[in-house]
Amino acid sequence: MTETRTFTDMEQIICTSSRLMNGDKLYFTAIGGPPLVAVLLAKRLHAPALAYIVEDGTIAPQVSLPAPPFLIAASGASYRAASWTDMNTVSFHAGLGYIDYGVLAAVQVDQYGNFNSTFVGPAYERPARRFGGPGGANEIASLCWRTILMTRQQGRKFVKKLDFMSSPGYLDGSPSARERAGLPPDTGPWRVVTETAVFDFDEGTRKIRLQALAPWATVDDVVAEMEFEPLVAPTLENIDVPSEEELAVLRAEVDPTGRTIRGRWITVELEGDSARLVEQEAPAEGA
Amino acid sequence: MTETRTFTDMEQIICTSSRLMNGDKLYFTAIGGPPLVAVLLAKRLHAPALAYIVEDGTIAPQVSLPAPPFLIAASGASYRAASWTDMNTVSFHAGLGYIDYGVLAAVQVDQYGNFNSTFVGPAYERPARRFGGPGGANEIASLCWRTILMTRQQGRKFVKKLDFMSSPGYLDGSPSARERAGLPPDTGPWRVVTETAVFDFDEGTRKIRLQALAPWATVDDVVAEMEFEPLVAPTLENIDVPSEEELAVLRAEVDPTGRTIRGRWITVELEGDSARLVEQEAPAEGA
Amino acid sequence: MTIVAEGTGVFLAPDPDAHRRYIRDHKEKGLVSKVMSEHEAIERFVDDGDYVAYDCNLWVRGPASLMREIIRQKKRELWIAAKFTAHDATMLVAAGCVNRIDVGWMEVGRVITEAQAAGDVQLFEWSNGALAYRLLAGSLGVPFLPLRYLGGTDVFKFSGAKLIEDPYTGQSICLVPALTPDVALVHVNQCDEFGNARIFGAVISPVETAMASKKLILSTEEIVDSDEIRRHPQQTRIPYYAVDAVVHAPFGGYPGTVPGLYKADVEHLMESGVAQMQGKMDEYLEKWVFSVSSHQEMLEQRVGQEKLDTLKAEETIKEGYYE
Amino acid sequence: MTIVAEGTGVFLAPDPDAHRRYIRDHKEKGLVSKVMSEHEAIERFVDDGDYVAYDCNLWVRGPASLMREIIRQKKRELWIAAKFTAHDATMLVAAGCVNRIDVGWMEVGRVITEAQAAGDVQLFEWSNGALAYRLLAGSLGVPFLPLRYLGGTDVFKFSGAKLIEDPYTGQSICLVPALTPDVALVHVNQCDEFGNARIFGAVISPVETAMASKKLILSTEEIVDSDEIRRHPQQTRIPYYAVDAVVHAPFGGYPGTVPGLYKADVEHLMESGVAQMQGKMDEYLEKWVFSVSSHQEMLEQRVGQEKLDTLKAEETIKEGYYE
Repeated sequence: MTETRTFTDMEQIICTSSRLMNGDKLYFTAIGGPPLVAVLLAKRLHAPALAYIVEDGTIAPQVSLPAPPFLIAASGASYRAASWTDMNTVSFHAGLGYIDYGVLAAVQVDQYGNFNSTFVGPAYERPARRFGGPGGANEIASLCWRTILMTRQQGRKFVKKLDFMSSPGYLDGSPSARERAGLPPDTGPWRVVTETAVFDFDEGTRKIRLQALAPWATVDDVVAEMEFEPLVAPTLENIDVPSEEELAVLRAEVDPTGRTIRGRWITVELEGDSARLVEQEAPAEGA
Repeated sequence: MTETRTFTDMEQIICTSSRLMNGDKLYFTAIGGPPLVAVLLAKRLHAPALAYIVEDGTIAPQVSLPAPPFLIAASGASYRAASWTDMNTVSFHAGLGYIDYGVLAAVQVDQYGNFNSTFVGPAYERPARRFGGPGGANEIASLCWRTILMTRQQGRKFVKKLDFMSSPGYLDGSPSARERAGLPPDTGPWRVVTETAVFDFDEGTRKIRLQALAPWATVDDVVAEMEFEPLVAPTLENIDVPSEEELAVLRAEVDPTGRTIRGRWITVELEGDSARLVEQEAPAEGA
Repeated sequence: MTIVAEGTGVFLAPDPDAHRRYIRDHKEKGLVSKVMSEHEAIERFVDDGDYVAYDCNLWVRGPASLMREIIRQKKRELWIAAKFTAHDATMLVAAGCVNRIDVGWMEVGRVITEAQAAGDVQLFEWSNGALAYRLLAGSLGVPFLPLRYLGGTDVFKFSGAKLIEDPYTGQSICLVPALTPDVALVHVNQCDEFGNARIFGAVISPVETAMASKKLILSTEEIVDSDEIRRHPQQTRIPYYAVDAVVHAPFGGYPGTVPGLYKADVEHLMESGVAQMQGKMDEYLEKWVFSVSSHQEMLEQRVGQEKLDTLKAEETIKEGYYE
Repeated sequence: MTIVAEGTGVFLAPDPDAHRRYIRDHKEKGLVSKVMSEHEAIERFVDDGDYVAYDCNLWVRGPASLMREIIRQKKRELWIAAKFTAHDATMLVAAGCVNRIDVGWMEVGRVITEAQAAGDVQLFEWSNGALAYRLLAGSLGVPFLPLRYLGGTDVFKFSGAKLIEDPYTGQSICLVPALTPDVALVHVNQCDEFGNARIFGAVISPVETAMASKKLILSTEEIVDSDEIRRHPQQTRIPYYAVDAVVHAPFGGYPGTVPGLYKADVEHLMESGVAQMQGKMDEYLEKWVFSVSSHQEMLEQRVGQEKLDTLKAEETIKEGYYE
């Protein structure tokens, strides 16, 4: 019995990330985009008790689905929250150690999980492309116990050297580098999720390490889309492709306008646990 | 036409203090006792628009008179406030320079307007009498632009050396002593009010200076009740004894239980602007 | 960035990292009920030697019933922050529960003076504002905060404050260490079973106290449905994930007031004042704490329904609290 | 207490003493009406060269009408804190009003990129949280606050933060300078004529922004009676004595939302996004700002009553805001 399934790279990233989330943990998510969509998907499907806080001071809302369009500027985003506070207050909760996981998107990631959301290009004053800035990512990546990063598997995203380090991973990778920089100990990036891979970080060297692989991709496929050679775990876990249920919920309920889940299309043929790539779009410029 | 009037030392202190207050200024008062009573009297009689904040975060309440008994633990104390906040918030407003006057009571005052509300006696560990502590007086005396201090005219209250400096006046009196100690510039004690005198502070030396005198007391009377010799202004202003209206309002409306206004009785005979002492009770021990 | 002067007082040293680890390892992030008896809450979450913080007790919305339970369970060697409090410290010292007090303002009489002279209790000098601000620092997760007072006074000398040269302005400024109590006792108007709590009225620093502390016990006049809490999220001042215990305690602030709900029992406050002046705190504690097994029993057998009804009826101001 | 590292960014230097003097000399402590037109408020209280702070503009409860008036009055050389904002910065830069931006997060496109390349605008790197926290420092009246992030990153290097050895724990910790803007623009749900203001919903940092700033302009959806304000003192988030101007501005957050009252005009937000991508911001500004004399005229002539009615009708969630 084979089955064909078609999804976007971003849908894969979102589904993989959402499966990393549990109902008895507390999450701090960027206010929109893939991180929030992944959290909403987890909450809708397998972790209804999951609680999350958002930079705007909303604590543990219960967004009613289908999500309203333009969630960032909609009262639906903070509906039936446990508490409405402010930006400083939720940062303090993170600083006090209440928040288990930060969930963030990155433009560029380096081998220590440091990441960039400020600009790409040769020089600060003349960026090839300027982005919005770290937003809340610097504090989230510093203060939450663990960080989940979401990005696409592309060479220009996994770089040897960031054009700008907006937010901290393990900095230069040396022992206690984060502590010496004033960040709380025992924190740092935990997983980096792409459409073909999940990375964790080696405990000794704090270097990024390939930990799981999409069934339709090889280690070489992944490494080909990185500027540097990652560590590879002795045994790689398997990443499930988005299920029909996940895709249905994503498309109809969590992101009905499709603004976040859009991306390049991937079609695979499923047979048991394995999947064979049938077709994939080329990455769009600047995606 | 002579008239006889009888009032307590504390009633005189409260009336004199309240007359120093204006409706277009903002006051920070201790939450109970003579400072609050003086503020309420001013608000009731000549400065209805006067706004004050209290340590418990109440901003500009409109206490309906007669005041409820035990005002410190009564909802009447924060009735119809402009805002209910918290202790830190009102301190910040004082720190930002919003509060014109602090109004406080003191157990001991020295020649630079430093004061004690912690203990009297030979040694910290073995106080002759222990008091509640500075409460909010340290921050009020540090952060408001000007401080009005209320105390009785007694030798043991105007001392050469405080047993404990709970709250700052001009510290050692040297130029910029407050600034060197980390306090905001251009702040400090402004008036010290007793039953027989009002003191201000000499601009050059920052030493306490007799500035006004009750009509039934002499400079010698005042100085006799101080451990040190104060400066004396070239011209002394006259302190009016409590008016019948003031006393009526104080006793019937502002402090109907009499807990704050009680003290030693003073009877004077009034004739025009002058007043002759008829009789006064001896000070009670520990008052 | 020079340290110009330092106080010599003993203080609970800030350790934000240890605090974070405690929070990570002990706090429940799921929605689980934390409702329990006052006995269980104090037994589980107050240990001998703990630093205990609370607000404005025995006057306004204080955790009076929880404090009596601490006395009933004979907790020992506690360290308290006495900021803006009535004779709580007196009761706790008389009962032998407390041997260290950070002083902002407290009602003081012979019990504390004698205990201090006997070396049974040590006092450390701060101010109301400085203690509230130290708790703010604790609730921000930082080890210290700068402030523009304390300096120059004996309070500074007897405290744990430091005077430094500000690296931004070059001027002198004080630093005070964060206060992160072991346990906070906070009395609230309403909360749900998970601990999402509402507090009505002007306050001292219940939110800072709650968030700065490792363990957090709420007593509440009323347990309300969580759906009701979520219909008005702006009223939630303390989020559930910080809360370890929810104790249903109507009249929990007695003999103090809960504004909008019941008046303070001035008669009782006088009785305790007289007891302390006459050296009869043992009798007072026996009557109001030890001879009853719980807050509920105290209300029924010592206060009586009639008095409770009167205190409620006489609190005629509801505006801003319950309407 | 060593300084281990320092950022090299330009920043508005904290000067709490100058701030205090300004407050002392300029704020009205009496209860006087501050109601005035948006024209008068911006003319009187925004000067060329001012540092202007606001929150979340063009998305949620932003001071959008006040910002358009700033553009209309052609204010120049402003410095803004772009924290958690949409394309405000783009509009202000396109209009030539702003030449310095402290960046937390802002929507960025060719307008800002080109202005940066041309040297017309300088960006300084912070984060949303760091800017909100710097405003908190400003609102506390202190020159700096410690925080446990920024360190180690390029944001730190490009900022005005310092890494010091904490005198309490001996560990590394960042300090950030207080931010005390010249003027704050804050859009609120309700206030009285004196400025006592209510804000409903989760917020970025309107209270910190208001209290940290020298001058404070409120725009408000509704002016309510002061007696009504005083019946619910807990709802007052900004006290009257901090407020310099009250501008009655129904739909003042347009095209953003005021939760509970009206939805964001997504169509308009798209229009401005497209205008900036196509290099047509001049046309956009002409249509929405310069060709109308006031916010009221913009609502009437450019938005239209029908659209306004729809935005109101579609905001069906009132719970927690207005009920």
